Amino acid sequence: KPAGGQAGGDVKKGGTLYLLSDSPTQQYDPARSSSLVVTGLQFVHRRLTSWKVAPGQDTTIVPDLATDTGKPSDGGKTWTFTLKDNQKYSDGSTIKSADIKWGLERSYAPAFAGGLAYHKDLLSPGLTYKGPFEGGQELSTIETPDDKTIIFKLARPYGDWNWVASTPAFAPVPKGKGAEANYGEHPIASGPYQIDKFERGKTAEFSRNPHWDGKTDETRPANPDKVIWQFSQQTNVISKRLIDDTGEDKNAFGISFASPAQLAQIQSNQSAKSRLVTSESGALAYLALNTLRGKLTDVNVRKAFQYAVNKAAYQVASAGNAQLACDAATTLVTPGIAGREQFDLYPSKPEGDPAKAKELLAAAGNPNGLEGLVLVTRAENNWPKLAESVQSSLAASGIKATIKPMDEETFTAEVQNKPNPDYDLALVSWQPDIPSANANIQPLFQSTEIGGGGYNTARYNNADVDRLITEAQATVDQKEAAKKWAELDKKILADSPVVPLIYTRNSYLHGSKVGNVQIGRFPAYADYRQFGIIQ
Amino acid sequence: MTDLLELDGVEVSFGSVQAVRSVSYSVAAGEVLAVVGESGSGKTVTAMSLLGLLPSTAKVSGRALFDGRNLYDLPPADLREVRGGDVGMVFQEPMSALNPVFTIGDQLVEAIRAHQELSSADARRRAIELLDLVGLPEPDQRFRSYPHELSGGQLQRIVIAMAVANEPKLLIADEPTTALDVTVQAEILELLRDLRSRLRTAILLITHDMGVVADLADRVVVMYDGKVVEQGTVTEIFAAPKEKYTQELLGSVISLGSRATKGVERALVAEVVTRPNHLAAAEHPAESSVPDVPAEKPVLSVDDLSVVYGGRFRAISVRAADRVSLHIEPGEVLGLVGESGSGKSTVAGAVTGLIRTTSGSVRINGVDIARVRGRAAKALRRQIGVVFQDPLSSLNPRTPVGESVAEPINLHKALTGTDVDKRVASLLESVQLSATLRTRYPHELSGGQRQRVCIARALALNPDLLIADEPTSALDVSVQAKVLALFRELQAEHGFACLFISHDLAVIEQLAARVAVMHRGHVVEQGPTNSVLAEPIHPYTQRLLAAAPVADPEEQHRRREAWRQLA
Amino acid sequence: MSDPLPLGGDVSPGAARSLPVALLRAVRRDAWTLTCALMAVAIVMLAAGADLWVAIEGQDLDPDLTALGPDGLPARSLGGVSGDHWFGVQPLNGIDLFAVVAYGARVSLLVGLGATLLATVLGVLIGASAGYIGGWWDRVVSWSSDVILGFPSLIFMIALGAVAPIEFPRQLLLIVVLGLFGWPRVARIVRAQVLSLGKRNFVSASKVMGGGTWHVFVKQLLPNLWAPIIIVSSLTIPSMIGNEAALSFLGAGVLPPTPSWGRTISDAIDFFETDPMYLIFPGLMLFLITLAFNVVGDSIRDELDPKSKGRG
Amino acid sequence: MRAVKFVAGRFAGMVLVLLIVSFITFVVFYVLPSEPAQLACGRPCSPQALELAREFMGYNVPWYQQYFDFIGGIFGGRTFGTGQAAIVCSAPCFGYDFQNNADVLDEILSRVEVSVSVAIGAAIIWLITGVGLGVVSALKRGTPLDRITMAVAMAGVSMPAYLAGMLGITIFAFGLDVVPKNGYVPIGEDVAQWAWHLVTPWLVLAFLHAAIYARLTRGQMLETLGEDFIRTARAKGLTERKVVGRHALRNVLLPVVTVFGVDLGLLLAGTVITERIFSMPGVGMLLVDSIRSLNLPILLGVTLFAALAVTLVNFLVDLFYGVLDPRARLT
Ligand SMILES: Nc1ncnc2c1ncn2[C@@H]1O[C@H](COP(=O)(O)OP(=O)(O)OP(=O)(O)O)[C@@H](O)[C@H]1O
Ligand SMILES: Nc1ncnc2c1ncn2[C@@H]1O[C@H](COP(=O)(O)OP(=O)(O)OP(=O)(O)O)[C@@H](O)[C@H]1O
Ligand SMILES: [Mg+2]
Ligand SMILES: [Mg+2]
Repeated sequence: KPAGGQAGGDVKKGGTLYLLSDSPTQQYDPARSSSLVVTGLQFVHRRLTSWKVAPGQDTTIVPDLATDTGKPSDGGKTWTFTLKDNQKYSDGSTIKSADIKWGLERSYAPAFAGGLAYHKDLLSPGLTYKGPFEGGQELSTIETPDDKTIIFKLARPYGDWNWVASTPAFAPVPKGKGAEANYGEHPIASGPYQIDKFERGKTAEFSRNPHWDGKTDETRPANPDKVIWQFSQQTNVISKRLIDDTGEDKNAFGISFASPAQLAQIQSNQSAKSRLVTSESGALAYLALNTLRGKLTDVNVRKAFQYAVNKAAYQVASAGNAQLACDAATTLVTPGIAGREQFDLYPSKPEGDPAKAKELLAAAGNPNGLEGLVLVTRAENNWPKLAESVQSSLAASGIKATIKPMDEETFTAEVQNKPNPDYDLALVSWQPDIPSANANIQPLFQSTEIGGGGYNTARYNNADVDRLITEAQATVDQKEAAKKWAELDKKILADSPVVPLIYTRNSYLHGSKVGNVQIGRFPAYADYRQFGIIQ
Repeated sequence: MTDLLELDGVEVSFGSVQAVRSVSYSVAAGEVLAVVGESGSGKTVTAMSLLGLLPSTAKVSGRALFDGRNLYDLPPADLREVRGGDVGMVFQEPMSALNPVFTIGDQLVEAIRAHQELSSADARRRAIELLDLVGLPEPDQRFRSYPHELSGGQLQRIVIAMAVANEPKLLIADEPTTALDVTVQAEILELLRDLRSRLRTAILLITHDMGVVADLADRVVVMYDGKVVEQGTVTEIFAAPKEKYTQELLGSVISLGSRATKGVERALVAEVVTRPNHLAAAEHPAESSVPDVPAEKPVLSVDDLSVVYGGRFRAISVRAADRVSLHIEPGEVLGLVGESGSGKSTVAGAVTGLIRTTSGSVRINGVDIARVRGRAAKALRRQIGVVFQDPLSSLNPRTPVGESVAEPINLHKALTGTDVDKRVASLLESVQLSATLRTRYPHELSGGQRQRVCIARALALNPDLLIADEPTSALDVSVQAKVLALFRELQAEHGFACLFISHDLAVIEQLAARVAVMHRGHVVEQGPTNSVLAEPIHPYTQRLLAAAPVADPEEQHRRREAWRQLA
Repeated sequence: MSDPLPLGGDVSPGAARSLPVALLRAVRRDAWTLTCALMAVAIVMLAAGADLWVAIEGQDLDPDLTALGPDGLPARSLGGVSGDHWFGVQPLNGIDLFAVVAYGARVSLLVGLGATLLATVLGVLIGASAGYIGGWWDRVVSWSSDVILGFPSLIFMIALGAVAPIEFPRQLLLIVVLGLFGWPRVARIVRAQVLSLGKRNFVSASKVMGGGTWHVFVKQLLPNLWAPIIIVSSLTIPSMIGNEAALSFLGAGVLPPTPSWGRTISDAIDFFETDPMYLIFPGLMLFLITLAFNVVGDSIRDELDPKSKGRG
Repeated sequence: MRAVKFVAGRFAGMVLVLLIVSFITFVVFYVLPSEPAQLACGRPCSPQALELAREFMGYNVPWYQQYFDFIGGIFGGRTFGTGQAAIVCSAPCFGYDFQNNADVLDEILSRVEVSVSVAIGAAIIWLITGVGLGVVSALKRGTPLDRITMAVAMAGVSMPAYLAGMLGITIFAFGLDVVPKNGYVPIGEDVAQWAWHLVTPWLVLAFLHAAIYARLTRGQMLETLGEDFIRTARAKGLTERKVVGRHALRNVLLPVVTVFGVDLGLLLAGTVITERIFSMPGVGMLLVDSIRSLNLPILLGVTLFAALAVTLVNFLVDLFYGVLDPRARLT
């Protein structure tokens, strides 16, 4: 039972939790973090709103520091939040609404850029505001009439603002603090833990925040007494340690996803298999078709790709079998997002339908198939192998592509930054930052997101779609908005700018004494908040 | 008298080459046995077989009894005891015999401590004492020198010091004085004699210098073509050689003219004069070189040449040549003689442009050798032939000697194809080498054979100027005579000029028109050969002449007594 | 002239005078060397005739999910080794491993040998000239080799991978890049040897005869440099093959899905506990070719050395 | 005097090398189609945000200007941004790592100990075993011992570092469970633990590198044993051990020392894979992390450090040549 599973036994308060990470550090400066509500940042920082996540259920928004999930007014242009009483920082001082504002202001300072920035353009269009550190200017679109209330005046109506309020920048930073660049290594904690020790490349150690009050914080059971990060670990060694499951590794959780090779190994080890937790679904893996290039400008040619790709081979290449990889994808909005509709515009077997693809290509004037396409992919992890599987299935339909693997950064530069990139196909995946269809669709298909750092890899440019996106974004009513997004989903796929492949499942391995490892429908990450040590 | 060493039917072969055939001779304690003979006749190979030092390609049979034990069957540990302990060995080519990366002091100390339980300080003291004993100047400082910083003669003395370090019962000395000038040679012979009388050390002396044989040996073994052809006491051999080869050998001996040999007497009543074209320094030791005599159209002119070897950290710097001026006219042979370590090779090196001069200039046919570049340099090089003092190291170990001889020909494209082969063959033959040796590598030849290869190479292009540093030091007198004849013949034919460095005054007398004498970096005397050798002015020259041994045991005995008086 | 010395006769065949001759003799002399040489030939044949062998096996480079078990590993034991799949199949896509190894040999040998050759030739020329000429040239060489050694070649490769047009022959690119980054090591060794050799008399002798730099290098120095050159270059081959894989990961190498040993091996390492055959076949090939070249290299060195004739 | 001049010359050369290396790195970096400010842009990233980030990090000026700023920073220090949140990097400023908020120099210096610990220990092991095996196989040429030694050495060179590391950790740390699984203990804290944690990385690195030493030693040894001075040494009655171990070995070391210089120089600058597998936060790991995120300041810093290590070690090696072989003494 891989889906959203719950493993382990009786979790009690206390104990030490080890987090094994392959990256050299973890960002604890809220302004610079892109950590979702459920992962690393939550140990130390709270935010205005939070998510309720549970296996088998859609994720919902719940209050965190605020008493509710925000009151929209002015057709979704103004949002008001009120803070709960008696919430304190690790230094004992009280959390005030001005601190939330300060935290957000800080995020505009160039020195602290780099985190999730969904709020930025809405609060300061064109980023004219440059932060509080030069001349002490305040951000006029945020008002704090008293210590409890905070009012946001948005540039345009935005129905998902309550979700945006759960991004890291909405964590409080005591007003006036945090001017130093390395604030993230010794932040003032609002969450259940404070940072005792922080060594980049090695370790970070957290202990309980004595001033944190569990009663004001429903989403965080905060079970372990201590949390210790171990940075810069080789992923294969992490997985070996977890499979081995001895000593303190019993208390450890590996924060990176298990690779196909590791999955194969875990499958053959009963103990490890029982400690593998796999999400129900996850990031949408897709093949982007550069709609501005050559024959791909023709929608009928693009449609052939929907049948050409062998999603079954992709599943095997990505995780060894369809079960661990997740179902073949047919929609843009990923499972677990409220209001999602399941549909399939191009029905075929997961293995694809090369005959049909050839037929479509021929109909579009390409009886000999396509040649000389460039398929870009990241060189990391098993992306090249995945690309190979796509390439060979395309070849079966007479579409000849050359794989060009690129290093992460050059890939980003090619696909996201260049005005005239040199690729026809790109193999990418997308995990939305908030459980709203908005985050599934807008970043990938709005024409404003082409180049200049945006994620519109298919370079899809449809004025109609752009308009509908703005409309849907402005819709405050969640149900209604969801419907609009579902329509957009179909409308975009009808143009076939991308081929959805799978909703990539994530699998995590943990030590035998780590309990409550669970993954909700969204996000496809383990919910760190629930972790506890089995005693 | 019981025999200390007894060889019985020794045979050595390298593949199909039978180097030594059934050799038998013996040496008694306190006896000096001289082994003489044709170059390449197996003298060295026989000697080396005794201590098991031949390369693994060699097959040795027969018996060599030393103190009653067969050296060929000794277990390794015992053999080690014998090596350097009971038997000391002086190698033929001292310049390659020392490890280039250790100081001579280290190597000497090591030899001492291999067989004597001495503290390192005591061993060092003993080593310095030995260096002093073999007449190395400034032994304290020389102790720290590396082999490449010493002259050929100095190295030879180090090797001798090493061989006698543990006062062996038997000393095998393979051409121990080839690189020494006669004054030093006399001292070394004195040392050997002392060793014999004091410790009853037996000496197996391999040499081609009949003067040395006459001076030191009790008995003589003559080898030819890998066989012993004759043996007897030294007086027997010198007075009545039986074998044809021995007669030929002794017949080839050249001696200083009788006028020159009067040196001893003259040296006892030194006076200083200057004659036309014959200059000599007034003081001894000299403080500056004598000026050059006037030249007409010199092939080589050396002006005010100084070479200073920069000292390493801490080490002294050596002024190896001090304002030396020389010249050579076309077709002229200038003999350069002098004390070992006096700077002869240094001057030769400077003339060839290999050693950077500190000051002064060297011109060949009017061209400054240090300045010339490119095509002109190549053209200039074509006119020069060089024979280095150490034949072994001047041949590429990876190249068969035939190719080495062909190198200058190919380099200057003087000939092509089979003509090259023919030329090489004729060159080899003219230095008395079989053309079949051309495919061999340098280490597969005897010392004299290698030296002849070098001569052949130097002559390959009929140079205008030949610079020859001790070119006949390793040759037995019969071969030497033939080579000298070749020299003269070629000179008559091509008229090449030659700077001929040698310590063999007889050879100089025969070959050179003029002589320059060096002592401690200075040219102390130069002039026409006749004049210099017959009427030497400078005290050192006089000593030199006095020290030259003659190939007649009786006569040499008399001269030795006179020399002792002088010392 | 009088009759030359009666002695003579040829010494047991002298040392080999050229590499091919040395190779021939080495192979004749010693069964072990012969085995290794044959092994090298066999692997080269494997590469050259990859199409043929794979056709004989009856496979190709296409994925085959039916060969895989439920966890993505080969369905049959021993990595799927069988009469159909001589080396078994790859996990996760079921491609025939023999085909991968055979075609991979092509890239790996071409790049490994080509880059080694380039690095060695450059290294020997540059190193020998630096040691022999000395002075400013030596310093320039030392500096540039320091620059290359200290240079973060990785980012250079990344840049290259990103800039190189996709049509550019990648094998050539790899050979050039690996060769250019590989010469300093060889050059330093050769330079050190030449520094010491250059002071020997036989080199001086050649100079005095009028031998130019090139002549001295070819005739005097080179024959004395073979030992280190052979050793360093035969050891460079595997690292070049490995580097090719590293570069491929950075996008500067051969483009996937073209197989190469380096890439197959690094893919396979992650499977070494679950599907060891995946690693063993290409890994063994790399080991064998390395061993073969080194053993043969050593024997050639021995044959070229006139002094170490007659083994034992 | 000559020595002073010599050292001064080499020092100038070293500075030149560093300048060239940094310059090339800069150029290459700008040839790269990358956007270094992208990471500081956040998600979603708008063109304005990107421009702001570029300006703050100093990437908004032409690359040569950036290079001069970089060089200037080494002597005069730099300040990024203005106002209260400005970042001051005092001289010598080798750049500032925005991704990790660290002074590049501090960042590197804090990791040098690890890399040096890994490198030196491994180097000593492989030098001793490599040369030792080389001598043995030279003396036992053609015997099974020679061949086995050779085969083991070949296994070492033909094995990817990553595989060797994984095998090492699998066998020693997981299988036998005798050594720690990973991590680094500073030598100042506990010497025994320091060594204990480093044993496996040392052995792994030594295994990978020893082959070339063994083979070079073997070849050179065979060559040297044919020299005349070896005969002299034997004639002195020295034990075979001394003849080989002293007289021959010393002449063999020249190429060995050369390779050692290259290897050690590179290793001091970090052993990427070993450091990662054994979680040793050394310079190599820093470099890889910075390459993965194209972190130019760190990249430049590490590059300069690597170049410095290489030039320094090679300089020492050059000096050492003179000691090993007096004929090769530098002039
Ligand atoms: N590279 C060097 N470094 C220091 N001193 C040196 C060097 N080469 C030679 N010498 C010294 O210079 C002096 C002259 O040496 P040179 O070789 O010219 O003597 P030589 O006259 O040829 O002697 P011999 O007849 O013994 O060969 C000697 O004292 C020698 O020790
Ligand atoms: N390693 C070898 N391989 C083959 N032949 C050799 C080898 N060493 C010596 N010879 C040959 O053996 C013969 C005897 O050499 P040896 O060195 O004993 O001569 P020698 O009497 O000492 O002559 P010289 O007076 O010239 O030194 C020579 O013809 C020589 O070419
Ligand atoms: Mg001899
Ligand atoms: Mg001399």
